[in-house]
This record gives sequence, structure tokens and C-alpha cells, in this order.
Amino acid sequence: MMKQLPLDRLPELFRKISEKKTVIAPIQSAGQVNFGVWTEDSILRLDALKTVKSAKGAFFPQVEDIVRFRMEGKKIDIHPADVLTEEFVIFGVRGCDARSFELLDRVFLSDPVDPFYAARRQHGTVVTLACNEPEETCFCTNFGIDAADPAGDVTCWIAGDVIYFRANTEKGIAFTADLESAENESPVEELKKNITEILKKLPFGALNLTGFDGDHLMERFNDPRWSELARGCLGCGTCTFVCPTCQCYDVRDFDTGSDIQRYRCWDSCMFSDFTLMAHGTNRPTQTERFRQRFMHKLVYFPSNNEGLYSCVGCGRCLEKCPQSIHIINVIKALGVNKDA
Amino acid sequence: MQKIGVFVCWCGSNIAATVDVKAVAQALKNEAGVVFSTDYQYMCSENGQAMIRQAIKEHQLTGIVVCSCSPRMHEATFRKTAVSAGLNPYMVEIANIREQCSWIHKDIAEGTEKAIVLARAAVAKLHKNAPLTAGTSPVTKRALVIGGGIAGIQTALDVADAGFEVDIVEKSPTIGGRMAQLDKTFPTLDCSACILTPKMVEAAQHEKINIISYAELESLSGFVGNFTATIRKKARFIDEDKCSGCGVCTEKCPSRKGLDEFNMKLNKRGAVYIPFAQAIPNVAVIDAEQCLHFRTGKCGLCQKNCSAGAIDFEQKDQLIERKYGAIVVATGFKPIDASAFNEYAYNDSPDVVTSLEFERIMNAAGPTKGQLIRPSDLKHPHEIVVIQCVGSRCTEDKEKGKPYCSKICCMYTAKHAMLVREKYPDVKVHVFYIDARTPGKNFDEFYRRAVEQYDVDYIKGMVGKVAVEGDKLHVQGSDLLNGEQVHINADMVVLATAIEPDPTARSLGTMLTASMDTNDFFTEAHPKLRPVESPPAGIFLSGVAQGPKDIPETVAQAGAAAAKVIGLLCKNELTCNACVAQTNEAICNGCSQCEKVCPYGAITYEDKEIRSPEFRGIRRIATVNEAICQGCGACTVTCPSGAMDLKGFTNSQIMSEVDAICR
Amino acid sequence: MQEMIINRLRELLADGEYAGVIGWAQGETPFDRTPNLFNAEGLDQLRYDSFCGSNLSKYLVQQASKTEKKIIALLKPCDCYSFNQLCTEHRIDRNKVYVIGVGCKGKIDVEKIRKAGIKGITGITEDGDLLKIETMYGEKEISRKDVLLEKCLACKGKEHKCADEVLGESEETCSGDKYAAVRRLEAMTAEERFEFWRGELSKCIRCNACRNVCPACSCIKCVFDNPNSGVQNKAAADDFEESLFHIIRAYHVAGRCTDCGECSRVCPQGIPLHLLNRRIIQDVNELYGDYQAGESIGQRHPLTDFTLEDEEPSVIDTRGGGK
Amino acid sequence: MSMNQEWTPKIVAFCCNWCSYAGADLAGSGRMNYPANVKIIRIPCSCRLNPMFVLRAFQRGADGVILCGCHPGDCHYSTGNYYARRRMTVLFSLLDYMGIERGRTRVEWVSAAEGAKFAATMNDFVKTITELGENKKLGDLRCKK
Repeated sequence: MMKQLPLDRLPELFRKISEKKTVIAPIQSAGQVNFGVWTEDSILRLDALKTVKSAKGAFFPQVEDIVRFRMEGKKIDIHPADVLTEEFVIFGVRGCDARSFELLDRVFLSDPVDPFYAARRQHGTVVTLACNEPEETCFCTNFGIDAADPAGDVTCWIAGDVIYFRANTEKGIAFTADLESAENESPVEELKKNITEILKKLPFGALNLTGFDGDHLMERFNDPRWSELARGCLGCGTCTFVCPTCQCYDVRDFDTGSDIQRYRCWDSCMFSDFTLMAHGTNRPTQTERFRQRFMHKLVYFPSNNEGLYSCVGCGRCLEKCPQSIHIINVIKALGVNKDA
Repeated sequence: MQKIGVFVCWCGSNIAATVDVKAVAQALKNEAGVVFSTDYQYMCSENGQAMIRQAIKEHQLTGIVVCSCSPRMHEATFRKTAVSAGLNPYMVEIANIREQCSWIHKDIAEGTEKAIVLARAAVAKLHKNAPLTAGTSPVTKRALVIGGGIAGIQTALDVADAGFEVDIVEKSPTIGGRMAQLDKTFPTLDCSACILTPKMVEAAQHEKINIISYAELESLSGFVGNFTATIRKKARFIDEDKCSGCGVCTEKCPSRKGLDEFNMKLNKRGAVYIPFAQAIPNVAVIDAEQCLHFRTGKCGLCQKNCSAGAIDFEQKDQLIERKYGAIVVATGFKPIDASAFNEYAYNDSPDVVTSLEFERIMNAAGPTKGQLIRPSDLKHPHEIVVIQCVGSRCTEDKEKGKPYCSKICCMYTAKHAMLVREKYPDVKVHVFYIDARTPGKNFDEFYRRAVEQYDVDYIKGMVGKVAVEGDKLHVQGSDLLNGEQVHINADMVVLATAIEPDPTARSLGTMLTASMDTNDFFTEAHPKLRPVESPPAGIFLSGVAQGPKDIPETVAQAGAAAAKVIGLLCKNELTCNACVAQTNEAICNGCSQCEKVCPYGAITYEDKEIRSPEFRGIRRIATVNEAICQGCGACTVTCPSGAMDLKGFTNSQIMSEVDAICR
Repeated sequence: MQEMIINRLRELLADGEYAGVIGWAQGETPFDRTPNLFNAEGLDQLRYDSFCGSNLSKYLVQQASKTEKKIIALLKPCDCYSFNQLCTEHRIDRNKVYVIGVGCKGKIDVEKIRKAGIKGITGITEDGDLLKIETMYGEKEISRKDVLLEKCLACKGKEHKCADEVLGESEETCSGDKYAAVRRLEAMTAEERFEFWRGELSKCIRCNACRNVCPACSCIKCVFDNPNSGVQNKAAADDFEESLFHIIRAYHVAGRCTDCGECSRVCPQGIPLHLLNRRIIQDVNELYGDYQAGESIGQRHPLTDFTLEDEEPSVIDTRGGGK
Repeated sequence: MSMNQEWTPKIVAFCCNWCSYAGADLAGSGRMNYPANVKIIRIPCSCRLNPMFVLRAFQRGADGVILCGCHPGDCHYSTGNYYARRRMTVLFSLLDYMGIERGRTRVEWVSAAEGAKFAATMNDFVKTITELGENKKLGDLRCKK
């Protein structure tokens, strides 16, 4: 049974939730829309299709303390950072970002479970929002994601000036408990139909991903066109840091003077010092690094995860790459449909 | 991890009085890497250093931190100690807990806490130190003396006697400097020329000394042992080799309006002149401003009458470039401009003269041929008033006077008074003074003779005003001992003016990068321990250029400077500064930003084979010439990637010091 | 213009004297332009139109040294300054590059079109000053002048400072005083300026795009990647570290930044990074005399120079800007 | 230094070895007091000061950073302080532009003979920093614990 709420009473709902849980929603600050903690004077932007940084930051933040060491003479005492305990709601997550949580779960929740990520996933309620106006850079349709009916604890639709909620999990039910139920669900059905129509018009909506799986690993790896594709790549980390499914991180120590703070932070396979170990022979040229990124998304991850691609088609890398080199180039250049 | 020994010095009570040295030693014990920490009354003493040697051996220390006085004092001492115990001298760090801590903080708790922080910073830096070895550079076995007064001459003679070549560069046409203008010298009343000219002649005839007169230093580059000086020899318009010094041209010259600088402009001289009889080189010089040939193109009488054909109107300035191992600054002094003291009517009456002008009047070779006569009406004066400290010890008006005591005026005024009283007993001499400062050997006895034997009237007090009244000079001053006003109608007034460095000193100091004090005297490396050296290595100070002093002290300092020069030139090579820049070739961009800021041009570029994870192949790499680099570090900051670093003061060393201080 | 360039390049590449040409290739969407190296056969892939905003001079640092033969580079007037600066720093060997100055009348910023509310862009065609934009939601129009790249609004003129040959016309698109935004910031009080930069720099995701695209930021090993530099860090774990990265970057390019605007173009979070460099350029011009980095090869940039009469650093306390 | 303790200013002074460090020594031998919050780091020349050291000091909790060097014209390395002068001007301008209080950074030329000036400068600088209060804008919170 769906629930509904007039759109202009949404801040009221947030205020009520904020008493007990932190509300994270797409808000605009300094001209950009990113997920941030909602407060009274935040500019809520549910109309913005995509935030710059994906929603993964709520569960896998860019920087996170792990442990703190303090030296007392010769004795070292260790203070592990405590995991998240407060509840929070992340509101306005699009279908693609919602799928990325599943992909990250396969990495962080598989044995050995990452305690920090697990705690956040457990205390977080994901409220997804259907995409009323998908854009040309979207291509989630290739990965079995339904932008019109995204997965999540609660799925919402904004039809006209009313927002409809459908609880999918216990957390979802708890979230929508004291909302008035919606008698007439037809606007939602109609909105879903429109969205599906628009999704058909996506320029990259229907790519042919055959050939990108574990069995053709070596063919893809040895393809001569990688150096051609990678030539324009600057080796910056934009594509990896806006990507909702990138999960690589580096562990660093910071000497605060009185103790040592060990923290982890996002790392990018595009950086020249990615996985630079003692003997100093990590991937030497940009071609190798470029290949590693897309091989992981389209070949390595699926071969380890029953064909589940590590790309959710959000299109952020299409928009944000300074030189417009991205996964679509790779799929079209190396995939079966070279002529498409 | 390093094994560090910390040694906290009491410095007698200088540190221990306001810093709890035991607490500092204790606090440093639990610093990372510190395996030994102790304190002692005098670390720099023999058994203090023995304690260090002992600790190094016993604990196999890899580095030591000495918390003591300024590194500028004993860094070298403790480095030698480390070497004697087999430790690299650059594994020594000094924490300055005396001048920059115990001496300036009264409260013990505050002082101790700061000392601990400074010690920690030194330990933190030491962790990042690496053993360094200094390179060597050749020494040019020739010295350059700038200034041909008694200071320059004496230094040149001493250095030349040790067998080294010396060039004397003298700005005026002849050497001899200020002393040549004097009549007698205190305290023995020797005739100044009699004791100076033999030295001048000796210098001229010494095969190792080369006198470059009427010349100035144009530019200087290089560093100790390897200076390259460019000297501008101004055109004399007279060929030095041909001129015999006969002086015919000086008599024939019709232009008589030039003021004779040698006689303090009290009389006139020809456009072509020889400054004084015993001039060395005994060669005439043409003053282009006064010479009619240059002004109107006519005349040329001197050329016509010169039998040796030495006059050469086409002569041009000559630029001489030579290499030197050491440079001695002996630029001497000049009396300050007395025209600023109009309360003494210096500008109103020619009979108010400065002491040096008075010296010329008394001098037999002077404008009055030794006759004591008044410049105004050439009459013999019967009453002379001398005013001491004109412009000296004058603190309230910086532009007019000098804050310091010029040191020599008390003595030469007593000399003047005695000479006048002895030669002309009829002349009454009054001397207004604040304190009679005559501290040298036989100085006070000399002054007592002036007072008692020649009953010179010494009045303790200052002169308020000197007014020209008719042909008399009404001097109005105060007598502090009797507490009364004194009025004297004097025939002449002599101003014992302050002395200041030669006007060329400031520009010379900039050229030599020698530091100077606010009065333009050259600052010595250390007021007590290194008075004849200037901070930049290879630059030495001789004479009044370094500060007011009399002739005995000047000659003593000249000898000391010579000894330092000889000590330097007798070495075949000099050990260079070990803390020089170094390139990390793996990450050098070869962008030549560093070369642009290097003041010594020590950085060059070459294509080198590079093998690093990031790059394999040929690349343009900066290389530092360790002999030329002086370790200023300008290049390390323009280098964006930090490829250029400075040994001994590396980026990580300084950063760890900052971390330790801000902890 | 594109055909003219392609034909001329065919001639040049015909005799094999050149290893190839660095230009823009067609990306996936009609307005994506990706820098690439073309040989004679691939020339039909080459594109040159209003979307080629990126500055290609930094690619020459690697590409020009890789081959024995010379390389051709297509450089817009504003790119030439970066090229000259890199030649001054011996990162590019000038005689290994044949520079074709391509005409430029200002380039389009697709991000600005999106910001203007036009969504689902599938095609853009130019018609004089009007842009006709097909989108998934119908036809839209917008004036070309309103969506020019930020760097075009501070265009440094239509003259190519290092071209061996010029193809096509250029037009200066500078709109008024390029230091206006800097002065607006300077007029604020210190608190307001601090809040402004905290707001902007807190968006920074440390993706290093600004560093990797900047022609002046071309160190072989950047201090932020070098464990021994003392400032190595990969993510801003604290407010200070967000500012640290940008202050040090602005300082390292001080005197060498040609104000080419690439840093602001590529920033995924739209941080106006050029305002930092432009402030330093304004200071340098006011204090040490007008200086345009990359004006010619072999310049001595202001921070490696001095005069005896330079202002004391305390001049900052009294110059413009709210207390 | 935990937060509840009453805040005292922490000043890092970079002094050039030839002039200002000698000036500091002279202030010491002249027993000319200045507050103990000033700690001096010796560098060969004012041109050795890398802006990264200034930022490092602020990050680590310094409240004020002052660079002392030889008077322009007196530099032991002849041109060092000229470069330092331009570099610090650009750095201070950048910090001012980002809203950092102007008084936090300073350059002062002190010769080896100016012990009194060194002490006076340090007293004045500590007074300025005390008025400005703790450095909250340019500090790393993790270093404050």
C-alpha cells in the first residue's frame, strides 16, 4: 500500500525525522548539488537528477578514521575508531546509486566484513526516488536497473506536487509508518509509463555488453586499442571519485604530534602511485592504469560476481571527465557492437 | 632509529639560573631515539667534551644534541668533538637555550618549558640528519686590499712579507690616506709623514705589492679563495710609467681654481697636481673639471712642457679583472660635515675650523707652511678655543651627529693644544670637553702634561654658541665644575668633529655582501672573538672601516687582518661548506627555475640517463657545483617538486623542527 | 574551418616528416571532444569546432619526446601561452613541434548549457550566435555568448604567440574586466572571504583533475605524491588540508600560470580555481610590473626575479581588500 | 595542550643564520626580554623559507609565523632576501585573499647589530597575535588534541 505526502510538507517530514535520525538528502551548496546533512536552511534539490559525488559517500566516506595509536615512552596504546551508532536516512537516492550499494555490499560485507561499512549500512535507511527526467548520459537500462521503480528500503515518486512512498523493507515500513496512505495510485503508474518512454530514448540506453565477461578476459586484456583509448587520459581521479561503485581505498597514517591517526581514504587506480608497494613497480603507464579501471568494471567484477557488472550506468564519468573519455568509449570500442 | 645523546649545559649559571637543566635532561630522556641524556656545568670545557666523547663510544651514539649557547659560538667546537670520537660532524645539532631562552626569560618554569621544546626540535631535526662530507676548492694565492691608508699599507706589507702577492686599490691618486694629512701623532708627537712615508716607499718597492692608484672596485663575484674582482682604474690623463714626478706641469698649469682636497680645501691647486710631495706613486693627475683643455679644448700647456711626454688627454678608464683569494677592507674614514653645526658659526667665519683643517694649518707642508695664522686675515691668533665632541655622542639628532664616541678626538685635541702652547707660548688655549677619554698606553700621562705642563685651560662643559663679533669669535659656554657661564673672545675656534666611514663604504659593503651597521661601519663577525673578519668568509676588516680607532690600534688590527689573510692563503685548498644544495635526479623536471635564482651560478644542466619507476631514458637534470654553492637555499624553494634540497637544512629536517616546536 | 585544417594536415603528413598531429577526436556524444594523436589515415576522425575547449599543450611534454620525428600541434591562441611557458621550462623541445595556430571565436561550455536547465542534450548545432539544441525533451535554443567557457570570458586576444602557421580567423571574446570577480572578493571582509573559500574548497573531492590538466603543474613527481615531501596526502582529512592543497598549488604555479582557465573548466565541483591564480597575477602585475606568462619563450618569471625597490610584504596589510 | 588550558600564543620565528639569528643572539646577550612563546628556527637565509613550512607551522597549531632576514642589500648571499621578499608578498597575499587574518604572518629585516629591534619586533608580534587570538582558520583540528 502506497503512502503519500504533499511535496511542500516534505521539510516538515524531515524535521520530524531529524529529531531521532540524521537526514541526508541532495542539497545545493556553492552552486553544486551533493548529498549532505539536511538542516532547516538547506536548499533541497530533489529535481537535480544526479549529485556530483554519488550517494556511496554515506556508507563509504572519502575519509574515515580507522584507529589511533598513542606512544607513552615505550608503551603503545591503541584506540580503534568507533563505528557509527546513530541512525540516519539517506533520501532521494536514484536507482543507479541504489544498485551501487548492492555492489559495494558484495565487497565490504563479504568475509572479512568491514565493520565501519557494515554499521553504516545497518543504521542507514535508503529512500530511493524515481528519475522523472533521465538525461542523455544515463545508461542504467543496460544493467537491469529500472529508473522508474528503483529498489531501496522505500521507493518514492514525485508526481505533480505530491510525493508517493512505497515501503519495500522493514526499515521502509518503519519510515512510512505514520504517513497517510494514498488512495489513488494512478499518477504513479502514469509517471512510471512516461519514464519508461523516456528511457527508450536514451542514446546509450541499449549497449551490447556481450564479450565483457570472465570467459573473454584475455581477449579484452590484450586488445591493442587500450593505448589508443588511454592516450587522452590525464590520469586524474575524477572518474573514480564521482563513480558510485569505485571501492578502492588507501590506508594512511597522520602524525598529529601527540598520537598517530590511521585513516583510510578513497584511492584511484588512475593515480600514478596507486598500489605503489615497496619495490616500486606498480602499473607504469597510463594505458595499464586505464585498462585496469575498465577491465575491473566490465570483466573482473562480473566474473567474480555471477555476471553482475560493477557499473550502474549513472553517467557521472561521462559528464565529469575533463577529456570526455569514459566507459562508453571502451564498451563501444572493445565490445561486440563495434559498429553500433 | 637513531641513537641520540642529549647534553644539557649549565653554562655556569647563565643557563642554570633560569632553566632547570636537570628537568630538561630528564624530559629529553623519553624522546624517541634518545638513549642518553645528561647535564654538565660547562659542556664546551675540556672535560665537558670528554664526557661527550665518552658517551659516544659507550652508547654507540649516532648523533648528539648539545643544549647550550648559540650555535654561532660553539657549533664548530662540538663538531670537532664529534669528529674526534669518530662521529660525522654533521650529526651534531645545537639547541640555543642561552641567548634565545635562559637569558631572555626570567621565570624558571617558562624558561625550562621553552628549553625542552627547543631541545625536542633539535632532536627531531637530528633524526633527519645524514652524515655529510665537505668538498674542497682551490685558493688563489693573492690578496686584494681596498684602501691605501696606513691600515691598507700595513696589511699589504705583512701579507707580502709572508710571500703572497697583494694588490692595493686606492681611490685617490696616492696612497697614504688620512694619516698623510696629519702633522704630528700622539702620544709620542712623532712627525706623521716621517713614520708613514717609509712604509709607503716600502710598499711601493715591495716586489709582491702592486699599487693600483686612482682606482675603485667596480664589481666582485665568487667566494672565499676564488674571488673575481673587476677594478676600474680611472683615467689620470698622465702615463704613470713616463711621468717622473718633476712637477713642471703643476707649475705651468694656468687653471688655479681647484680646491686642494689634501689641504682640506683651505687652499687652491692647479688642474694638474701631485697631492703632496711624498705621494706614492709620485705621479701627477689631471682634474678634468678644472682643466681648461677639457673645458674649452684649448690650453695643453702641461703637455707642451712635459719633457717626458707623459700627458695623454685621450687616456680612458681601464677595467682590470683579477682573481683573489682574500679581500681586506681598509677604506678608512673622513670627518663629518661640520657645516651642519652652525651654532658654532662654522659657515659664518673661516676662523672656525675642524681639527683636521687645523692639523693642515699646523703642518709645515700645509697651506700656511706651518705658520699658525688665521685663515680670515692671516693674523697670528692669541686665543684659541677647542670644542670637543662636535657631532660625537649626539643621540637626539641622528642626521646631524653620530651616536658613538669617535675615540681619537680627546687625544689629538690634547696634542694640538700642546703643540700650539709649545710653539707659541703666548697663545691661550681653552678646551671645552665632556669627558677627557685618554685610556691608551702613555695616553693619560700625555693628557696630564697638556693640562699641567702647558697649562691648557680645560673647561668641563659644552659651548652653547659661537658668534662672530668684529674680528673676534664670542664663544659662550658653560663651566660645569664651577657652575658658571663662560664667555671667551677667541681668535680661532677648532671643532673636534666626529668621524664617519668613507662614503664609498656602503656601496662596497653591498658589493662584498659584508654586513654593515646603521652607521655604515663594517660589522665584524664577532665583536670580541673575531674583530678583524667580516661575516662573509674571505673578507677581512682593517682600520677605521670597522670602527673608530687610533693609529696604534689600526696598525695592530692591520697586522691581525694580515695574519688571517696569510692563514687563508697558505692553504692549497679550502674545505667548502658541506651544507650545499643537492638534486634528486629521479624527480628533477629540468625546468631551470633554480638556476635563475642562484646568486653564485652554481647550477648547470646536463642530459642524464635516468632509471626510476616513473621514467627510464635521457632527461635534462640540474647539477650543483658543490665548490661554488654557498648553501643559501634559494633554489630549494623555487623547485616546485622539492627535487632540489639543501643538505644540512633539508625540507624534512626543517619540517620536523616545525612539528616538534608546535607539538 | 575543420576541413581546411584536415586538408592542410594531409599535405603536411604526406611526406612523413611528421610523426603525427595532436588534435581533438569525436567522443561518444556529438559534442564530446577527446584529445588524441592522429596519423595520416586517422585524419578523418579529427574534429575542430566550438567544442574543442581543452588545452593540448601539456600533452606535448610526453608526446613530443617519444618520437624522433617532429609532431604537429593544433593550438588555440590561449593554448599558445602554455606552450611557450613549457618551452621556457625545457619541458617541450620547441623545434620538435610544428605549431598550427587554429582560429578560435570562443568555445562552448556544455556544463553551462546544462546549468541553464536544458536537459537530455542529444545534439547541438550552431547557427550564427544561436545554438539549436536537440534534447530528449524537445528542441531548445540558447545564445552562444551566454554559454562560453569561463576562460573565453577572459580571452587574452586573438594572436597566436607561438604559431608556425595560422589557419582560420580568431575573435577576442573577452567580456570586460577579468579581475572583476577578484575585486569583488577583495571587497569582502576577511570573514566573508574565508566563508566563501571554505564553501568552495569544502566541495573539493581531491580528484587532482586541476593538477593533472594544468600545463604549469607538470612536475615529474608532485609533492602531494612524494612520501618524502612532508605534504604528501591523497585526501583532505581536515578543513586545513583542503586549503593546503590549493594554496600550495596556487603558489607553485605563481608567476608561471598563463591563466588558461583549464583548472576551472575541468573541476567536477565547479570550484572557481582560476580566481586564486588570477589574484596572484593581479598582484604581480601591480607590484612588479605587467607580466603575462608564456608571452614568449625564455621569459624570467617574477618570482625568480627582483628589483631593489620591491615593496615589503607588509604592503599586503594596506593594499585593497576588506580588513 | 588540551583545549581547556588557557590559550597562549604559539609563534614560530624563522631567522636567517647571518643577520637575524645573530640579532636574536645579541638581544639575548643584551638580556632584552621577549615572550617565551616565540621559538626560533635557524635557516641559512630568508630565501630558504618555503611557504610549505609556514603552512606546516599553522597546521600544527602555530598562531603566528614571522620570517626575519638581513636588510635588503645586506644579505650574506647578496640576493636571498630579495627573493624572500617577493615570495612572502605572494604568500601573504594569497592567505589574506583566503580570509586569514593579516597580522598572523610577518617579515622583518633585522641586522646582526639590531638586538634591540629584534626584541621589540618579537614583543610587538606576540602582542599582535594575542590580540588576534587563537589561529582557528588555518589549523588542523587533529593536531589540537
